[in-house]
Amino acid sequence: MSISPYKPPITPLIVKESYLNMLRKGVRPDNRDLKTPRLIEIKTGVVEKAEGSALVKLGDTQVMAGVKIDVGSPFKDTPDQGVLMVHAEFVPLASPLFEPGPPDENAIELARVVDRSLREVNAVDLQSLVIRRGEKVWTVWVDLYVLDHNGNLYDASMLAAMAALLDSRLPDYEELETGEIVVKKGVKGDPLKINTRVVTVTVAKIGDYLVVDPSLEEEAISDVRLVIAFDEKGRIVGMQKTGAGGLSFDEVDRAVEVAREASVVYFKALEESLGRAGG
Amino acid sequence: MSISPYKPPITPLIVKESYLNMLRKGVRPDNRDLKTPRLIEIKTGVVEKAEGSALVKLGDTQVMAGVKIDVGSPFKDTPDQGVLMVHAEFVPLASPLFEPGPPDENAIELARVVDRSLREVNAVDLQSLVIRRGEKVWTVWVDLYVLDHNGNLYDASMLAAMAALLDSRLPDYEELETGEIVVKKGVKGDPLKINTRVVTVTVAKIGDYLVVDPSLEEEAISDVRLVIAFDEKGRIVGMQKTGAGGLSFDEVDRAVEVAREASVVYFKALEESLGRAGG
Amino acid sequence: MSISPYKPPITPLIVKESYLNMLRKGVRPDNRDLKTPRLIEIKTGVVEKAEGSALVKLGDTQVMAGVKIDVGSPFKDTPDQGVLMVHAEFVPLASPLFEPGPPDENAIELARVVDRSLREVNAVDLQSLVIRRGEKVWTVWVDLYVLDHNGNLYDASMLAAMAALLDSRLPDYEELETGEIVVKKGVKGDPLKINTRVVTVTVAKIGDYLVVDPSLEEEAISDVRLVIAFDEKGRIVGMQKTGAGGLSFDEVDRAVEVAREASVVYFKALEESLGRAGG
Amino acid sequence: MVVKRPEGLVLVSPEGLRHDGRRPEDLRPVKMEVGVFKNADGSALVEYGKTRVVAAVYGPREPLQRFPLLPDKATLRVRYHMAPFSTEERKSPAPSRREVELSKVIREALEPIVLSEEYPRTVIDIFLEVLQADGGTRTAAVTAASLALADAGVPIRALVGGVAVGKVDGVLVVDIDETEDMYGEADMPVAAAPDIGLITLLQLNGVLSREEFNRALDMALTAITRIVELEKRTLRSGYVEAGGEE
Amino acid sequence: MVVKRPEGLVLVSPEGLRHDGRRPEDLRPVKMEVGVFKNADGSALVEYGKTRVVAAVYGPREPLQRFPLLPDKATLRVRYHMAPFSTEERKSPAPSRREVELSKVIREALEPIVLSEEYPRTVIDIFLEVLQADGGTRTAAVTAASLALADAGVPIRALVGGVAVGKVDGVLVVDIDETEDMYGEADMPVAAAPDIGLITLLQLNGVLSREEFNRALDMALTAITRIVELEKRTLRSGYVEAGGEE
Amino acid sequence: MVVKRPEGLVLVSPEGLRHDGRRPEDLRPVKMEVGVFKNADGSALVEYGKTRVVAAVYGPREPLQRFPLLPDKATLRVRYHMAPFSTEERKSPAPSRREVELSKVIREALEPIVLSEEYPRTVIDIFLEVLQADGGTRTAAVTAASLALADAGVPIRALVGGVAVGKVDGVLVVDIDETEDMYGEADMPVAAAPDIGLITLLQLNGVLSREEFNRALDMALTAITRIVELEKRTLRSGYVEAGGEE
Repeated sequence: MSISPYKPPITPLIVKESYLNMLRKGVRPDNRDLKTPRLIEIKTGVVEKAEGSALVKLGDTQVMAGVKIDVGSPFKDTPDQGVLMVHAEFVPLASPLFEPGPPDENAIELARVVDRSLREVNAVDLQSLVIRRGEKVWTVWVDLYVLDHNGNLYDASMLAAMAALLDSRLPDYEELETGEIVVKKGVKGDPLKINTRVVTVTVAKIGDYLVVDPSLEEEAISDVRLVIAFDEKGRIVGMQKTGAGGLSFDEVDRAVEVAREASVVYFKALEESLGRAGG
Repeated sequence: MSISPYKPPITPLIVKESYLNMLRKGVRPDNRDLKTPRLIEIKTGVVEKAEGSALVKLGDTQVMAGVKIDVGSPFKDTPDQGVLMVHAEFVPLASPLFEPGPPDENAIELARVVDRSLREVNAVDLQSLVIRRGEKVWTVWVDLYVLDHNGNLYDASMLAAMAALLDSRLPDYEELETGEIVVKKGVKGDPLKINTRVVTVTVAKIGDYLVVDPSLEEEAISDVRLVIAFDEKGRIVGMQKTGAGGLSFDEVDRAVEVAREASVVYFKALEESLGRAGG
Repeated sequence: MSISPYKPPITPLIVKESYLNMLRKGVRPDNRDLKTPRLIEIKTGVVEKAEGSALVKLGDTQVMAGVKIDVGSPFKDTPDQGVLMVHAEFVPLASPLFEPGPPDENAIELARVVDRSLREVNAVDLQSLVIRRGEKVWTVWVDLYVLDHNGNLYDASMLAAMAALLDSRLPDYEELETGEIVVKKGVKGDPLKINTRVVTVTVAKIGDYLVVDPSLEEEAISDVRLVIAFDEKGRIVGMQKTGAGGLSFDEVDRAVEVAREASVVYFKALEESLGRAGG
Repeated sequence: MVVKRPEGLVLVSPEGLRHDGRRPEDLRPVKMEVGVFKNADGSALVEYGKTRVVAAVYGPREPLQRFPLLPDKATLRVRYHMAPFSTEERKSPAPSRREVELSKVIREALEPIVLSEEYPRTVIDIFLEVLQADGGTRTAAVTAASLALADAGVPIRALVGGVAVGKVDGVLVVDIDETEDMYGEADMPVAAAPDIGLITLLQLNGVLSREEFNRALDMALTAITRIVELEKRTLRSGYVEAGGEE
Repeated sequence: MVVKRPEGLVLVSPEGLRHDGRRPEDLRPVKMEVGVFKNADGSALVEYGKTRVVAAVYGPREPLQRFPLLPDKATLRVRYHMAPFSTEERKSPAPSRREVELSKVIREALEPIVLSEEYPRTVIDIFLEVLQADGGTRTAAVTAASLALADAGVPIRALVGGVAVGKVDGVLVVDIDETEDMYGEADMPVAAAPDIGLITLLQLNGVLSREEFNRALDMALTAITRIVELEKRTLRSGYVEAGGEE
Repeated sequence: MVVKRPEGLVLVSPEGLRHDGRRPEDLRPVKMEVGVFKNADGSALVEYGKTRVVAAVYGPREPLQRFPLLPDKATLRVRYHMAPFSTEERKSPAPSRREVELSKVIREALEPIVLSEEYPRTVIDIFLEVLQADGGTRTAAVTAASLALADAGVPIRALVGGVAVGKVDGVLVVDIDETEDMYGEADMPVAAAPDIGLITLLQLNGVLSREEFNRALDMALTAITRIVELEKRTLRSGYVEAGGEE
């Protein structure tokens, strides 16, 4: 059951008014214009025990992603593909409003949007994850761990997932005569095959304005956000309206436009993080 | 832990008194006499994707039953029998008093009473459900879905279960050389083998009166009901006292008597629904 | 999440004061000195259907332990060992403060301390539980059932676990040609192989005093307890500080000393219970 | 469900004796004891043969965790629960669907006899633990609850007792054990308060003709009358053992 | 994810017809009915082809169990749930992650149209049950919720309706069914209130170019306009069936 | 439990050095940092070698969901939790029995040092996340909690620190890592507040003689004294790295 949230961080009307006054002049409290994401910092290899990992800071928002790769069984209807699982935890560490417990609808929605955006373009080459057709495949777990929630968990989580996947190496293994697959602990094998990179760009509607990469304060006075996933060619590979409001056709169109521009910034940050890791 | 219910739909004492006055004259608010069930409407084949289904209206009470049949493993101590599972959901749609969540004690009790009434007479011929002895059998899931609760869920649910089972066809399948059983989606095979039909008749005690097929209002002023299952030969094949009251030996005896009479009405309604389905 | 307990059975300060006055004279309300456990009663074979069982009374505290032994699979990293599982239930029968539900942190902590104390010395000879290496082993379930909580569940539970294990016999079984293991119901085979006996001794700190085997009232005015496990040779084979307080190095040292003395009393009670069972 | 009977198992001998030597109308050896726990306000142990159940009653009291109480009477809370080691195969301690149903059925067997009107806005907790299960656990549990309620001083209309009647190889038999339940044709658990002529629990799993049903119910009520007599003796002396023969 | 298409399955024929004979812009046969349940304050049945969803609305009311209510408006509670027998393989009745997400997405599709400011400190419950799933269940659920809200007399800004547009073998098609969803390239569920020009649900699973996306959204809004017209007719006459052709 | 040691693994060399080159009394390289998160009232990162734990403190505050608060002091709520990617095999995010126990043990290690009497009817939340586990996670967590409490300005009696002493191939060694824990004979986690001479966490898994136990406890207290010194430096400068050698 989904329930209208009780305690959205409430911002008095007057704050919203003064905020809209700023937007009218084309700036935001943190001096950004409406189309520019916050400062992006991507660090990979932050969990040596994981097959891949990344810590992303998007402004003050921090999300860690860890990739674990285990031997598993394929799904019955896709015997020639590995398995990709995306899971998100909003641990109570990250916000005064998060509580311990199983993932709530927000965490589930986030994980499923990231999952679909990766899956629809086969970003992780699932065909390359077959060990023995129909029997043994690699299962790739992407765990998103929100450490500090200061707005726009979508874009930060997608960046973290993507960077961690790009950082990942399959485990090395041996096949016993019995057919059993024995993973060699701590020995890393080939890089995980990534077919294309994907980012999401979140656009929040505040009053009549559309702002990219909303901060926590901006999310508080916005009642609808559009999360748009792009691949490297600029194609739309996923979308999710989230929040209790609505959008006009025209607003959707404008949101896609500004989001596509911002996606370039995210792709560039991803690319730079790889450079550093390789260096 | 079972807890005295907090909010039984409370009927003021005066309502009960005036109701008892009616009973004294042998009639009920909906013009029935004490021994007659409400109008029965049975429609089968209402869920094309299920192996069998039925929608039962008993007065304003609506219960849907769906039968799904999958390949499964037999229980260890009955390698030569298929598996029958009965499950009931009181979805919140059906009553202002139902809440989302796993089945509560009322839903569990209902499912178990229906299950035992079917099981004790081997109504579904479990021996006919063996695909490969000790290894592969058909598992028959009967899911009872209460859509509108206006009293006497027992009789309506049992009718729905029975009608859905009578409507059911085993899936067609192929056995691969590897021994795997592949179900052919959408292709229906033989009818499910039913050994005997079963109905339950619920008798509620109100004051000193026994009434058959109680409505929601009648359940509210009754504190004990006796649910009695019969097979087509009129044998008693199950019984459950439910509710916080008690019965004398004599009351039990009279309840069995009126229930047996009413069971004929239910069997007739079942028979007629089959005629229609076949026509 | 662990939460400071809301309703410890609160003892007014004045009770604590008068209690400390007694301790100063070296006696306790039940006439024990500080180092002596309460009366111990151990009865084995109390559940004929279990592979082993015991009921322990330690003063008014009653704990039952039942041992069930089933055929199972070994853990992957220990193919040549059986499996030992310890589980504790604080059923609501046992205390006005226990509530129905899955084991809380206290029950889990108790089970895990008992488990580790047994495991670390291989008290149950796990190597002797292999039926077919890497495939079939005996799984030994020790279920601790607290029936009446009047203080010091640790020592009573450990005694019950140990006595029940000493009372246990492996089931007799047959190996079919198919390799399947069929347990012969009701037929008991060899005694479970026990390498060494273990007891725990709980020492509570009240004011500056250390008392052995605290009663419920003593636990209420103590904020820290040290549970120390010993094997028959007097070696320390486990330890757990429990409760919200702290201890000095010197207090730990004294606690170990008095505990070791009391362990002899527990071992003697265990030995006597065996004599009786054999008689 | 038809479970294949082990070879050589005879449930009713040509002489009319049951697999454990009892006659059809015999109870198993019965043991009852009250005051078996210190913490509980009332407690009892009941054995029907190898079936062993303990009961504890707390209350009338305020519940530990606030929840909506009834304004006109005490709220009964009943938990029927089986110890993991009570059954042939280890039972998971999480409540099964069967335990959920039986907790309700037992609560509803006790509601008619507890004078709950005397304690509005309170809770009476009745906790039942099956320590060993060999058939008839729910009826032994009702008997144990009856004793524990009386032991706790909770005002009741009458004592209640329970027994299961079965049909085994065509013969109606009293107080069936697990073997008779498993391989028999019908199992009918009954609880009643004979002093006020009230049947408070009645279930039937299996097939009976109208005549068999009436006869079975009659046998149950006779046995329950004897059980309630034993309850009374137990409440006087604290402890009773009986061979079970009538 | 790529699921291998069964041999012989043609999703779009050379003539531009879909596997069930529809043209790209055709809806499946639509059926709508209100007042289908007695207990609920408002209720509706909606069918898009074999997809069948029922909705019930309770409220504005006090919730059964106390929980913190909003001081300035009604709290919406929405549950999207699938019957175990609604899918190819039996679905466990416990809510799946998918159901949790869709309950939220549907709630957020309804929040903009319900005048919840009029009922502070109350709850409006909207329960959606998928009785048969053949693609487009969430959008049919939005349509059913819209009807049930109106049937319950809950004040709303405008009726809302939903439909999924897909891309199948390179062709954009309206109201995709399960087969088209499974073997197609994109699935875009949309809900909107055409009378106030508001898109209230928008998801995309799959790959679309910028131009395709705009075209798909356009097709969705056209279809939704028709669906909302059918809703209006249903609210007048209680029941409507339509071929779905435009 | 005896897990077979991989061939060639030498835990203590003839020269008395450990498998990673440390001497028995050496800590692993230690890293501490405070103020690592913006939202939390206090936060810290602690690394013991590859073991990496973050802590956040919220409070004293009112809890989000009402629950019975203590009238005479603050309620401590402590959650020790492992990230799914922190371990060799992916850990399910649902709290394990181990995590339940450790949350309690860590809470009870902090209760004696927090001046909770100063904030009755409030909650102090301490959330601990293990980001990488290589032995000693609970003791690193106590250290991180101590730093985060101080960083949050929660009044405390004294700083507390933790370390695990182990017995490996017969030798007592400080700050054991996962390998030493797995193939060693004993693991004894200890937490203490050296400034007030109080041991607040003490567990032992394994076998020790009386003399070994006292020596091990002594080694732990010496190491903890050094750890608490590093905590103090960290609180002054925000960040500290240390080789771990004494």
